[in-house]
Amino acid sequence: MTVRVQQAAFDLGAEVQDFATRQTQAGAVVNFTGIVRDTAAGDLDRMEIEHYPGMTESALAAIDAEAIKRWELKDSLIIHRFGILRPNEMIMMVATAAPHRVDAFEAAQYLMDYLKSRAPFWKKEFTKDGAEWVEAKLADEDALQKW
Amino acid sequence: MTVRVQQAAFDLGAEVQDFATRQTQAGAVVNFTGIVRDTAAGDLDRMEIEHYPGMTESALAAIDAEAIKRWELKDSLIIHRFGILRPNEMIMMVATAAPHRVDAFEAAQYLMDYLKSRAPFWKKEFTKDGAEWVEAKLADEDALQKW
Amino acid sequence: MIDVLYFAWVRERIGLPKEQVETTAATVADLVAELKLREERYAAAFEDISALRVAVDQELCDFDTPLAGAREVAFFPPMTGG
Amino acid sequence: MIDVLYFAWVRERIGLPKEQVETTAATVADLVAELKLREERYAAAFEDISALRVAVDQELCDFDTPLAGAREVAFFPPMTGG
Repeated sequence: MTVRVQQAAFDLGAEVQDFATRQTQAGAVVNFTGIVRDTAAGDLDRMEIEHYPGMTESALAAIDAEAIKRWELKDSLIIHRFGILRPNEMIMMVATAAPHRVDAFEAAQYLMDYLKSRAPFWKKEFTKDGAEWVEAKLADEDALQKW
Repeated sequence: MTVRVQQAAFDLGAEVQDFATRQTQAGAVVNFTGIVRDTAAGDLDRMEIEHYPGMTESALAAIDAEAIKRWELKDSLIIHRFGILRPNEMIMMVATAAPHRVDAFEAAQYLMDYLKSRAPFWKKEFTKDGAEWVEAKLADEDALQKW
Repeated sequence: MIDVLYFAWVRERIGLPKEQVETTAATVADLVAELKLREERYAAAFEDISALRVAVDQELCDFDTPLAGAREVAFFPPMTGG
Repeated sequence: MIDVLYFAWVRERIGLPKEQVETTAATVADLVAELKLREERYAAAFEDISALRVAVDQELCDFDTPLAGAREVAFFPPMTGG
Protein backbone atom coordinates (compact mmCIF):
# COMPACT_ATOMS: atom_id res chain seq x y z
CA MET A 1 0.00 0.00 0.00
CA THR A 2 3.11 2.12 -0.35
CA VAL A 3 4.69 2.80 -3.75
CA ARG A 4 7.94 4.71 -4.14
CA VAL A 5 9.59 5.54 -7.47
CA GLN A 6 12.96 7.13 -6.88
CA GLN A 7 16.41 7.75 -8.33
CA ALA A 8 18.20 7.38 -4.99
CA ALA A 9 19.42 4.06 -3.62
CA PHE A 10 17.29 2.50 -0.88
CA ASP A 11 18.46 0.74 2.27
CA LEU A 12 17.14 -2.81 1.80
CA GLY A 13 17.94 -3.95 5.35
CA ALA A 14 16.25 -0.94 6.93
CA GLU A 15 13.22 -1.21 4.62
CA VAL A 16 12.69 -4.93 5.31
CA GLN A 17 13.25 -4.54 9.04
CA ASP A 18 10.86 -1.59 9.20
CA PHE A 19 8.25 -3.36 7.06
CA ALA A 20 8.34 -6.54 9.14
CA THR A 21 8.35 -4.85 12.53
CA ARG A 22 5.43 -2.55 11.76
CA GLN A 23 3.13 -5.55 11.09
CA THR A 24 0.79 -6.45 13.91
CA GLN A 25 -1.77 -8.58 12.02
CA ALA A 26 0.50 -10.52 9.69
CA GLY A 27 2.70 -13.46 10.64
CA ALA A 28 4.11 -13.91 7.14
CA VAL A 29 6.33 -11.39 5.36
CA VAL A 30 7.80 -11.94 1.89
CA ASN A 31 10.35 -9.72 0.21
CA PHE A 32 11.75 -9.79 -3.31
CA THR A 33 14.80 -7.75 -4.26
CA GLY A 34 16.13 -7.23 -7.78
CA ILE A 35 19.84 -6.56 -8.21
CA VAL A 36 21.80 -5.33 -11.27
CA ARG A 37 23.68 -8.33 -12.64
CA ASP A 38 26.74 -8.12 -14.80
CA THR A 39 26.56 -9.29 -18.42
CA ALA A 40 27.73 -12.81 -19.25
CA ALA A 41 30.93 -11.22 -20.59
CA GLY A 42 31.43 -9.42 -17.28
CA ASP A 43 31.75 -6.03 -18.94
CA LEU A 44 28.71 -4.12 -17.73
CA ASP A 45 29.60 -0.54 -16.95
CA ARG A 46 26.11 0.59 -15.97
CA MET A 47 22.39 0.16 -16.49
CA GLU A 48 20.19 3.15 -17.21
CA ILE A 49 16.55 2.85 -16.31
CA GLU A 50 14.10 5.17 -18.02
CA HIS A 51 10.52 5.49 -16.87
CA TYR A 52 7.31 7.37 -17.56
CA PRO A 53 6.79 9.79 -14.66
CA GLY A 54 3.15 9.88 -13.66
CA MET A 55 2.17 6.67 -15.39
CA THR A 56 4.80 4.72 -13.44
CA GLU A 57 3.27 5.65 -10.12
CA SER A 58 -0.31 5.03 -11.26
CA ALA A 59 0.57 1.70 -12.92
CA LEU A 60 2.33 0.47 -9.77
CA ALA A 61 -0.56 1.64 -7.57
CA ALA A 62 -3.03 -0.20 -9.82
CA ILE A 63 -0.98 -3.43 -9.69
CA ASP A 64 -0.75 -3.09 -5.92
CA ALA A 65 -4.51 -2.47 -5.61
CA GLU A 66 -5.24 -5.58 -7.66
CA ALA A 67 -2.98 -7.68 -5.41
CA ILE A 68 -4.77 -6.36 -2.33
CA LYS A 69 -8.09 -7.33 -3.91
CA ARG A 70 -6.94 -10.86 -4.73
CA TRP A 71 -5.09 -11.85 -1.57
CA GLU A 72 -5.53 -11.26 2.12
CA LEU A 73 -2.75 -8.72 2.49
CA LYS A 74 -2.22 -6.58 5.55
CA ASP A 75 0.47 -4.44 3.94
CA SER A 76 2.61 -4.09 0.85
CA LEU A 77 5.53 -2.01 -0.34
CA ILE A 78 6.98 -1.39 -3.80
CA ILE A 79 10.19 0.58 -4.31
CA HIS A 80 11.57 0.97 -7.85
CA ARG A 81 14.55 3.04 -8.88
CA PHE A 82 15.30 4.79 -12.17
CA GLY A 83 18.43 6.49 -13.52
CA ILE A 84 21.96 5.13 -13.57
CA LEU A 85 22.69 1.92 -11.66
CA ARG A 86 26.00 0.08 -11.40
CA PRO A 87 26.50 -3.71 -11.12
CA ASN A 88 25.39 -5.06 -7.73
CA GLU A 89 23.19 -2.08 -6.99
CA MET A 90 19.63 -2.88 -5.96
CA ILE A 91 17.07 -1.95 -8.59
CA MET A 92 13.84 -2.54 -6.76
CA MET A 93 12.05 -4.42 -4.02
CA VAL A 94 8.55 -5.53 -3.17
CA ALA A 95 7.34 -6.68 0.24
CA THR A 96 4.04 -8.26 1.25
CA ALA A 97 2.60 -9.06 4.68
CA ALA A 98 -0.25 -11.50 5.25
CA PRO A 99 -1.68 -13.73 7.97
CA HIS A 100 -0.73 -16.81 5.91
CA ARG A 101 2.40 -17.50 3.92
CA VAL A 102 0.61 -18.56 0.73
CA ASP A 103 -0.97 -15.11 0.37
CA ALA A 104 2.28 -13.30 1.05
CA PHE A 105 4.17 -15.45 -1.48
CA GLU A 106 1.57 -15.36 -4.24
CA ALA A 107 0.93 -11.63 -3.91
CA ALA A 108 4.68 -10.91 -4.10
CA GLN A 109 4.98 -13.07 -7.23
CA TYR A 110 1.97 -11.35 -8.75
CA LEU A 111 3.46 -7.92 -8.06
CA MET A 112 6.74 -8.98 -9.66
CA ASP A 113 5.12 -10.55 -12.72
CA TYR A 114 3.05 -7.43 -13.43
CA LEU A 115 5.82 -5.03 -12.59
CA LYS A 116 8.09 -6.76 -15.13
CA SER A 117 5.73 -6.32 -18.07
CA ARG A 118 3.15 -3.69 -17.14
CA ALA A 119 5.05 -0.94 -15.33
CA PRO A 120 6.62 1.62 -17.70
CA PHE A 121 10.31 1.06 -17.08
CA TRP A 122 12.92 0.43 -19.76
CA LYS A 123 16.46 -0.77 -19.10
CA LYS A 124 19.50 -0.02 -21.19
CA GLU A 125 22.82 -1.76 -20.60
CA PHE A 126 26.11 0.02 -21.27
CA THR A 127 29.26 -2.00 -21.91
CA LYS A 128 32.57 -1.05 -23.50
CA ASP A 129 31.10 -2.21 -26.83
CA GLY A 130 28.20 0.22 -26.66
CA ALA A 131 24.67 0.34 -25.35
CA GLU A 132 21.68 -1.97 -25.80
CA TRP A 133 18.09 -1.81 -24.67
CA VAL A 134 17.16 -4.86 -22.62
CA GLU A 135 14.53 -6.80 -24.55
CA ALA A 136 11.33 -7.92 -22.88
CA LYS A 137 11.25 -11.69 -22.43
CA LEU A 138 8.44 -13.81 -23.79
CA ALA A 139 8.56 -15.78 -20.54
CA ASP A 140 7.73 -12.61 -18.63
CA GLU A 141 4.72 -11.95 -20.81
CA ASP A 142 3.65 -15.58 -20.47
CA ALA A 143 3.96 -15.36 -16.69
CA LEU A 144 0.92 -13.07 -16.64
CA GLN A 145 -1.28 -15.84 -18.03
CA LYS A 146 -1.30 -17.75 -14.78
CA TRP A 147 -3.03 -14.98 -12.79
CA MET B 1 23.61 -23.15 2.07
CA THR B 2 23.68 -21.76 5.59
CA VAL B 3 21.48 -23.16 8.35
CA ARG B 4 21.32 -21.63 11.82
CA VAL B 5 19.24 -22.94 14.71
CA GLN B 6 19.41 -20.58 17.66
CA GLN B 7 17.67 -19.33 20.76
CA ALA B 8 18.79 -15.72 20.32
CA ALA B 9 16.90 -13.18 18.26
CA PHE B 10 18.29 -12.41 14.81
CA ASP B 11 18.57 -9.04 13.10
CA LEU B 12 16.34 -9.44 10.04
CA GLY B 13 17.44 -6.21 8.37
CA ALA B 14 21.11 -7.00 8.76
CA GLU B 15 20.65 -10.60 7.62
CA VAL B 16 18.70 -9.64 4.48
CA GLN B 17 21.06 -6.78 3.63
CA ASP B 18 24.08 -9.01 4.11
CA PHE B 19 22.54 -11.87 2.12
CA ALA B 20 21.58 -9.64 -0.82
CA THR B 21 24.84 -7.71 -0.97
CA ARG B 22 27.04 -10.80 -0.91
CA GLN B 23 25.42 -12.14 -4.09
CA THR B 24 27.42 -11.63 -7.27
CA GLN B 25 25.73 -14.19 -9.56
CA ALA B 26 22.12 -13.75 -8.57
CA GLY B 27 19.85 -10.89 -9.59
CA ALA B 28 16.84 -12.21 -7.67
CA VAL B 29 16.66 -12.49 -3.88
CA VAL B 30 13.58 -13.70 -2.00
CA ASN B 31 13.13 -13.60 1.75
CA PHE B 32 10.38 -15.03 3.95
CA THR B 33 10.06 -14.04 7.59
CA GLY B 34 7.74 -15.65 10.13
CA ILE B 35 6.54 -13.53 13.05
CA VAL B 36 4.77 -14.55 16.29
CA ARG B 37 1.16 -13.47 15.93
CA ASP B 38 -1.19 -12.88 18.81
CA THR B 39 -4.16 -15.20 19.30
CA ALA B 40 -7.58 -14.15 17.93
CA ALA B 41 -8.49 -13.24 21.51
CA GLY B 42 -5.40 -11.03 21.77
CA ASP B 43 -4.19 -12.73 24.93
CA LEU B 44 -0.97 -14.47 23.89
CA ASP B 45 1.65 -14.16 26.58
CA ARG B 46 4.33 -16.16 24.81
CA MET B 47 5.12 -18.98 22.45
CA GLU B 48 7.57 -21.70 23.40
CA ILE B 49 9.29 -23.54 20.60
CA GLU B 50 10.75 -26.94 21.36
CA HIS B 51 13.03 -28.70 18.92
CA TYR B 52 15.11 -31.85 18.51
CA PRO B 53 18.77 -30.78 18.68
CA GLY B 54 20.82 -32.64 16.11
CA MET B 55 17.89 -33.76 13.99
CA THR B 56 16.74 -30.16 13.52
CA GLU B 57 20.03 -29.15 11.91
CA SER B 58 20.25 -32.26 9.74
CA ALA B 59 16.59 -32.01 8.65
CA LEU B 60 17.02 -28.35 7.66
CA ALA B 61 20.27 -29.12 5.83
CA ALA B 62 18.53 -31.95 3.93
CA ILE B 63 15.61 -29.68 2.93
CA ASP B 64 18.09 -27.03 1.83
CA ALA B 65 20.12 -29.55 -0.19
CA GLU B 66 16.98 -30.73 -1.97
CA ALA B 67 16.05 -27.13 -2.88
CA ILE B 68 19.55 -26.58 -4.30
CA LYS B 69 19.15 -29.72 -6.38
CA ARG B 70 15.77 -28.67 -7.78
CA TRP B 71 16.34 -24.98 -8.54
CA GLU B 72 19.21 -22.93 -9.84
CA LEU B 73 20.14 -21.35 -6.53
CA LYS B 74 23.31 -19.38 -5.93
CA ASP B 75 22.79 -19.12 -2.20
CA SER B 76 20.32 -19.85 0.58
CA LEU B 77 19.92 -19.11 4.26
CA ILE B 78 17.68 -20.62 6.92
CA ILE B 79 17.52 -19.21 10.45
CA HIS B 80 15.08 -20.76 12.95
CA ARG B 81 14.75 -19.89 16.60
CA PHE B 82 13.67 -22.02 19.54
CA GLY B 83 12.84 -21.20 23.17
CA ILE B 84 10.53 -18.45 24.44
CA LEU B 85 9.21 -15.89 21.94
CA ARG B 86 6.85 -13.00 22.62
CA PRO B 87 4.23 -11.59 20.24
CA ASN B 88 5.79 -9.71 17.31
CA GLU B 89 9.15 -11.44 17.70
CA MET B 90 10.56 -12.99 14.56
CA ILE B 91 10.53 -16.79 14.64
CA MET B 92 12.47 -17.64 11.52
CA MET B 93 13.54 -16.56 8.08
CA VAL B 94 14.62 -18.14 4.82
CA ALA B 95 16.37 -16.38 1.96
CA THR B 96 17.15 -17.60 -1.55
CA ALA B 97 19.25 -16.07 -4.32
CA ALA B 98 18.98 -17.07 -7.98
CA PRO B 99 19.65 -15.68 -11.44
CA HIS B 100 15.89 -15.71 -12.14
CA ARG B 101 13.01 -14.74 -9.92
CA VAL B 102 10.98 -17.90 -10.50
CA ASP B 103 13.74 -20.06 -8.98
CA ALA B 104 14.19 -17.75 -6.00
CA PHE B 105 10.43 -17.68 -5.31
CA GLU B 106 9.77 -21.38 -5.79
CA ALA B 107 12.79 -22.47 -3.75
CA ALA B 108 11.76 -20.18 -0.88
CA GLN B 109 8.24 -21.61 -0.95
CA TYR B 110 9.61 -25.13 -1.05
CA LEU B 111 11.86 -24.44 1.96
CA MET B 112 8.90 -23.00 3.88
CA ASP B 113 6.53 -25.86 3.00
CA TYR B 114 9.03 -28.48 4.13
CA LEU B 115 10.17 -26.57 7.16
CA LYS B 116 6.54 -26.33 8.36
CA SER B 117 5.92 -30.08 8.36
CA ARG B 118 9.29 -31.83 8.22
CA ALA B 119 11.60 -29.93 10.55
CA PRO B 120 11.33 -31.07 14.18
CA PHE B 121 9.93 -27.96 15.84
CA TRP B 122 6.85 -27.83 18.07
CA LYS B 123 5.10 -24.65 19.15
CA LYS B 124 3.16 -24.15 22.36
CA GLU B 125 1.10 -21.04 23.00
CA PHE B 126 0.67 -19.66 26.50
CA THR B 127 -2.31 -17.44 27.30
CA LYS B 128 -3.89 -16.45 30.62
CA ASP B 129 -6.17 -19.47 30.19
CA GLY B 130 -3.32 -21.94 30.01
CA ALA B 131 -1.09 -23.51 27.42
CA GLU B 132 -1.83 -25.34 24.19
CA TRP B 133 0.32 -27.09 21.65
CA VAL B 134 -0.17 -25.63 18.19
CA GLU B 135 -1.70 -28.32 15.99
CA ALA B 136 -0.25 -29.11 12.60
CA LYS B 137 -2.56 -27.99 9.80
CA LEU B 138 -3.81 -30.38 7.16
CA ALA B 139 -3.22 -27.61 4.61
CA ASP B 140 0.48 -27.61 5.51
CA GLU B 141 0.72 -31.35 4.96
CA ASP B 142 -1.19 -31.00 1.69
CA ALA B 143 1.19 -28.24 0.55
CA LEU B 144 3.95 -30.85 0.23
CA GLN B 145 2.01 -32.66 -2.49
CA LYS B 146 2.69 -30.02 -5.07
CA TRP B 147 6.49 -30.49 -5.03
CA MET C 1 -3.55 19.30 -29.70
CA ILE C 2 -2.28 16.14 -28.12
CA ASP C 3 0.95 15.62 -26.20
CA VAL C 4 2.81 12.73 -27.79
CA LEU C 5 5.54 11.06 -25.72
CA TYR C 6 8.25 8.62 -26.79
CA PHE C 7 10.30 6.37 -24.56
CA ALA C 8 13.38 4.14 -24.84
CA TRP C 9 14.40 3.32 -28.44
CA VAL C 10 11.26 4.95 -29.83
CA ARG C 11 12.46 8.22 -28.26
CA GLU C 12 15.96 7.63 -29.65
CA ARG C 13 14.76 6.89 -33.18
CA ILE C 14 12.43 9.85 -33.33
CA GLY C 15 15.00 12.02 -31.61
CA LEU C 16 12.83 13.70 -29.02
CA PRO C 17 10.98 12.70 -25.86
CA LYS C 18 7.80 14.71 -26.35
CA GLU C 19 6.03 16.95 -28.79
CA GLN C 20 2.66 18.56 -29.29
CA VAL C 21 0.79 17.24 -32.30
CA GLU C 22 -2.09 18.93 -34.09
CA THR C 23 -4.27 16.06 -35.19
CA THR C 24 -7.79 15.01 -36.02
CA ALA C 25 -6.89 11.29 -35.89
CA ALA C 26 -9.82 9.24 -34.64
CA THR C 27 -7.72 6.42 -33.16
CA VAL C 28 -4.18 5.69 -32.07
CA ALA C 29 -3.65 3.77 -35.33
CA ASP C 30 -4.74 6.83 -37.32
CA LEU C 31 -2.29 8.98 -35.36
CA VAL C 32 0.50 6.50 -36.11
CA ALA C 33 -0.38 6.62 -39.83
CA GLU C 34 -0.16 10.43 -39.75
CA LEU C 35 3.17 10.42 -37.91
CA LYS C 36 4.69 7.86 -40.31
CA LEU C 37 4.03 10.23 -43.22
CA ARG C 38 5.99 13.03 -41.57
CA GLU C 39 9.62 11.97 -41.87
CA GLU C 40 11.81 8.93 -42.29
CA ARG C 41 12.65 8.78 -38.54
CA TYR C 42 8.94 8.44 -37.70
CA ALA C 43 8.46 5.81 -40.38
CA ALA C 44 11.44 3.91 -38.90
CA ALA C 45 10.15 4.14 -35.33
CA PHE C 46 6.67 2.94 -36.26
CA GLU C 47 7.74 0.40 -38.86
CA ASP C 48 6.76 -2.66 -36.83
CA ILE C 49 3.82 -1.71 -34.69
CA SER C 50 3.73 -5.16 -33.05
CA ALA C 51 7.02 -4.23 -31.33
CA LEU C 52 5.37 -1.19 -29.76
CA ARG C 53 3.07 -0.49 -26.85
CA VAL C 54 0.87 2.53 -26.42
CA ALA C 55 -0.70 4.38 -23.50
CA VAL C 56 -3.47 6.96 -23.80
CA ASP C 57 -3.64 9.32 -20.84
CA GLN C 58 -1.19 7.05 -19.00
CA GLU C 59 -3.27 3.89 -19.40
CA LEU C 60 -2.02 1.00 -21.53
CA CYS C 61 -4.38 0.40 -24.44
CA ASP C 62 -4.68 -0.97 -27.98
CA PHE C 63 -3.91 0.78 -31.23
CA ASP C 64 -7.59 0.97 -32.10
CA THR C 65 -8.35 3.06 -29.00
CA PRO C 66 -10.27 6.25 -29.90
CA LEU C 67 -8.48 9.52 -29.25
CA ALA C 68 -11.58 11.63 -28.56
CA GLY C 69 -10.81 13.70 -25.45
CA ALA C 70 -7.30 12.28 -25.05
CA ARG C 71 -4.64 14.70 -23.79
CA GLU C 72 -1.58 12.45 -23.88
CA VAL C 73 -0.45 9.52 -26.03
CA ALA C 74 2.79 7.65 -25.34
CA PHE C 75 4.64 5.14 -27.54
CA PHE C 76 7.27 2.77 -26.24
CA PRO C 77 8.69 -0.77 -26.54
CA PRO C 78 7.52 -3.60 -24.25
CA MET C 79 8.36 -2.69 -20.68
CA THR C 80 11.24 -4.19 -18.73
CA GLY C 81 10.58 -3.37 -15.09
CA GLY C 82 11.63 -5.30 -12.01
CA MET D 1 19.95 -50.45 24.70
CA ILE D 2 18.23 -47.75 22.71
CA ASP D 3 17.85 -44.06 23.61
CA VAL D 4 14.17 -43.21 23.40
CA LEU D 5 13.28 -39.50 23.14
CA TYR D 6 9.92 -37.79 23.54
CA PHE D 7 8.97 -34.31 22.38
CA ALA D 8 6.10 -31.86 22.87
CA TRP D 9 2.93 -33.40 24.33
CA VAL D 10 4.37 -36.92 24.08
CA ARG D 11 7.14 -35.77 26.43
CA GLU D 12 4.57 -34.15 28.73
CA ARG D 13 2.32 -37.24 28.87
CA ILE D 14 5.13 -39.65 29.51
CA GLY D 15 6.75 -37.20 31.91
CA LEU D 16 10.31 -37.34 30.70
CA PRO D 17 12.28 -36.21 27.64
CA LYS D 18 14.55 -39.21 27.25
CA GLU D 19 15.26 -42.64 28.64
CA GLN D 20 17.34 -45.69 27.88
CA VAL D 21 15.28 -48.71 27.00
CA GLU D 22 16.40 -52.33 27.09
CA THR D 23 14.56 -53.92 24.21
CA THR D 24 14.65 -56.69 21.64
CA ALA D 25 11.83 -55.10 19.61
CA ALA D 26 12.28 -55.79 15.90
CA THR D 27 10.45 -52.68 14.69
CA VAL D 28 9.29 -49.31 15.95
CA ALA D 29 5.75 -50.72 16.25
CA ASP D 30 7.05 -53.53 18.44
CA LEU D 31 8.82 -51.01 20.67
CA VAL D 32 5.58 -49.01 20.97
CA ALA D 33 3.72 -52.17 21.97
CA GLU D 34 6.32 -52.87 24.69
CA LEU D 35 6.20 -49.30 26.01
CA LYS D 36 2.37 -49.30 26.13
CA LEU D 37 2.45 -52.28 28.48
CA ARG D 38 4.67 -50.45 30.97
CA GLU D 39 2.38 -47.90 32.58
CA GLU D 40 -0.81 -45.99 32.01
CA ARG D 41 1.08 -42.81 30.96
CA TYR D 42 2.77 -44.71 28.13
CA ALA D 43 -0.52 -46.25 27.07
CA ALA D 44 -2.05 -42.76 27.02
CA ALA D 45 0.80 -41.24 24.99
CA PHE D 46 0.73 -44.02 22.39
CA GLU D 47 -3.05 -44.47 22.34
CA ASP D 48 -3.54 -43.05 18.84
CA ILE D 49 -0.45 -43.85 16.83
CA SER D 50 -1.79 -41.97 13.77
CA ALA D 51 -1.31 -38.75 15.76
CA LEU D 52 2.39 -39.53 16.21
CA ARG D 53 5.52 -39.29 14.14
CA VAL D 54 8.72 -41.23 14.69
CA ALA D 55 12.37 -40.74 13.85
CA VAL D 56 15.01 -43.47 14.01
CA ASP D 57 18.53 -42.12 14.37
CA GLN D 58 17.18 -38.65 13.60
CA GLU D 59 15.54 -39.61 10.32
CA LEU D 60 11.76 -39.53 9.94
CA CYS D 61 10.41 -43.01 9.23
CA ASP D 62 7.41 -45.31 9.48
CA PHE D 63 6.30 -47.39 12.43
CA ASP D 64 7.26 -50.60 10.64
CA THR D 65 10.91 -49.50 10.38
CA PRO D 66 13.29 -52.18 11.72
CA LEU D 67 15.29 -51.27 14.83
CA ALA D 68 18.34 -53.44 14.08
CA GLY D 69 21.38 -51.26 14.71
CA ALA D 70 19.34 -48.23 15.78
CA ARG D 71 20.79 -46.08 18.58
CA GLU D 72 18.03 -43.51 18.98
CA VAL D 73 14.27 -43.50 18.51
CA ALA D 74 12.19 -40.34 18.96
CA PHE D 75 8.40 -39.98 19.23
CA PHE D 76 6.58 -36.71 18.71
CA PRO D 77 3.43 -35.11 17.30
CA PRO D 78 3.32 -33.70 13.76
CA MET D 79 5.84 -30.90 13.48
CA THR D 80 4.93 -27.23 13.48
CA GLY D 81 7.98 -25.39 12.23
CA GLY D 82 8.16 -22.11 10.35
